[in-house]
Amino acid sequence: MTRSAAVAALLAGAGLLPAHAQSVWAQAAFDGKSIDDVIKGLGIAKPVASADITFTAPDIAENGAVVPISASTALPGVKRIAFLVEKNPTTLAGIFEFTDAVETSVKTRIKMAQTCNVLAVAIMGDGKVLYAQKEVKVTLGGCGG
Amino acid sequence: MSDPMRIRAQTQGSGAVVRVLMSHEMETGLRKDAAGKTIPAWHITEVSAALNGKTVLTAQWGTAIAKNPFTEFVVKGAKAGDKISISWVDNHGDRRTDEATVA
Amino acid sequence: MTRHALGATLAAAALFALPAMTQAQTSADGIAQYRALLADGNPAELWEAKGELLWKQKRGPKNASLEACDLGKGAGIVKGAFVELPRYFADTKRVQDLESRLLSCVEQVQGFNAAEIAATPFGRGEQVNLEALVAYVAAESRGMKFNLSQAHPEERKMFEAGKRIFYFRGGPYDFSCASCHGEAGKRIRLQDLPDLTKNPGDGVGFAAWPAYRVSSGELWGMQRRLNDCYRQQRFPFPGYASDATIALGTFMGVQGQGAVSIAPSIKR
Amino acid sequence: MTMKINPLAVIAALLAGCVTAPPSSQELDQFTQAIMSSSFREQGIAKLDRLAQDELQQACSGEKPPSEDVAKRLEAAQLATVKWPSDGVYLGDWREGEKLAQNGRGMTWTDPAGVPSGGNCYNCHQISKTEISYGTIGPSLYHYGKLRGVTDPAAPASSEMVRYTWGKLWNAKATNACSNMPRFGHAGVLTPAQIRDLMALLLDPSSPVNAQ
Repeated sequence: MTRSAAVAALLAGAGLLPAHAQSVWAQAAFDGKSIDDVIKGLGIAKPVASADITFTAPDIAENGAVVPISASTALPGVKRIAFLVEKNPTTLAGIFEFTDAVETSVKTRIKMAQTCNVLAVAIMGDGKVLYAQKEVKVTLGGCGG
Repeated sequence: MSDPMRIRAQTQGSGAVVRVLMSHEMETGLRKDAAGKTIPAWHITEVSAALNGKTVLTAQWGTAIAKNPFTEFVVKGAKAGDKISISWVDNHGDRRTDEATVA
Repeated sequence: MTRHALGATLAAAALFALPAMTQAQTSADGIAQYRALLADGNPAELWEAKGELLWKQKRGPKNASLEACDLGKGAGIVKGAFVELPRYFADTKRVQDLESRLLSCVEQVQGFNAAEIAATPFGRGEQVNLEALVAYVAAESRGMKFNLSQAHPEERKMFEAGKRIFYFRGGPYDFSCASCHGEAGKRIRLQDLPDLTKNPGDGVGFAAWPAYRVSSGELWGMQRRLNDCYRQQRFPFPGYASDATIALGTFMGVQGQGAVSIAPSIKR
Repeated sequence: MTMKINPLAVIAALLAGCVTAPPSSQELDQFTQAIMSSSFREQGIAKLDRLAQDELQQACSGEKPPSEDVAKRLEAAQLATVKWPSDGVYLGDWREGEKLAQNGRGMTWTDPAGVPSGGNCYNCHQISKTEISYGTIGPSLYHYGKLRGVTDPAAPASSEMVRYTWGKLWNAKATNACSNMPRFGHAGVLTPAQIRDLMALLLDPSSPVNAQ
């Protein structure tokens, strides 16, 4: 299925490696220790709750090390979706940037330090910022030893 | 050297669902080893996906993306035989690119 | 997101909207929903792929591939081997589980030092490669039913020893394997405990390991699973591929006869 | 299905060494013991003496529990080991007790020597209402004191239940020979002070076990 190493060199030559393809690394946002910090770091407007953003996360995470989440929207103007974890040591988990060639929909898995809200923040081309959130309970599992 | 990714790209409707598993520690920089020394952060920072060589999706990741990351997305208009390639780079500057054919 | 997966997610969400559920039901369903969300995309696949490459690759002092390794169904035959292990091997005159058999193979075929690998801590050196091989061999029997032989007297002896070891209580906590795995429907914290004194069902217990552990982000074979059980039992350290662990594998495998293997699975 | 076996033929075969008789139960016990001693090694604080069973562990290591008579005798012997608090103080601080109940650490080969053990309680029991991650190997202990009518643990009316609970925590085998519960006091897993804190968690009317 996966052809690998040889392709890497080819693609590197074609300038397709991430460093060339992506907007500037959002250091300030990734350093943020609160939702406000991240909003400031990304230089975006205050997010408004929206039913147009579909956000899926489990009610309970059997282990905070891996929490499966997904976000999608049918709104045409959404360019980026950022995932924020309210009570993690650093709030921003990741930002996905969509072109017109993909659906505005992504699944990923995050780490959570404790029970808290997780937010999917959708940033639109016209500067509007929408979000959906859900509380995920992180439980202690196993024998605890 | 890093291990290869597992990429599955399957046609569905008018596009293709792409599922990617990457082999990476995604160390937070907050954990301590047995000797009490902080294990430095080591994580993928940027990811990009391309369809037949043209970038379709990019991402920036922090330390809170889970170890051995899994990501899924849908490429519009992708057909069987098309090439999907995924690249990542981490904060050590290590890079990896793997490719799969849409089935 | 696939339509199918989205449908399942919405169904799960609807389930949760129901009021007046007891707390226990709610948390059990919550965990089930979490596991369903994880099912698609098991990082164990990364180990399976690596294991397949390792199996076919010429390695070790003898620069040989493991395609000359006999896992019980003939040299190089991987498919179906996992669900018949542990079994008796005439060449080593021992009952062996997957890990101990792989140790014999990397020593005999490739010239590695098996004792040295057995003494290497999990997740280091050649142990990392063994974990990948274990994932690959198990994956080649995914969907097949456990079918352990009890034809050889040594196999029956190991089953009897395994049963005795399963019920052996010791250590400061008085625990045996049966303390946690002797009754159906019990759990530790929120984790269900399979009843290993009988066939606990398809893809449960013995039929779910090796597995990708979400908690550590590592692939655990049965040897590592048993090792950590004994650690939590507050016992001394069972040697890697030691006879006690193989006897337990024989006991659990024979009890689980007919169960469909889903290994490598994904576990908390 | 029955098979007709000619006893003389069997003996002849045995004498000729052609057929190996299946090992006896005693031989299998010895075989198991040999396997155990060759398979385990000490690691960290987990020494090999942990495999040396006491009378109770040995009696409770069968597929079936021991007979009622044996169980009764074992329980009496275990009861005799219970050390009651010398100062008559049975209850400590339920807040510390809750922390202990949550803590599943201690005494494994990865634990350093001298670190106090946790109580492991939530691994097997429901206790307070707020902790949803609890095990079910043991019975629910939610409302433990309340359900048993303990409104004032210091009152004489409570003394029987207080003593019973202390005994259960110190040596669970005193009331149920082959109980799955560790003998926390007897085996030195928990100190008397820690057991007092767990007592408070279970019996103090203001603890979350009884108050919520």
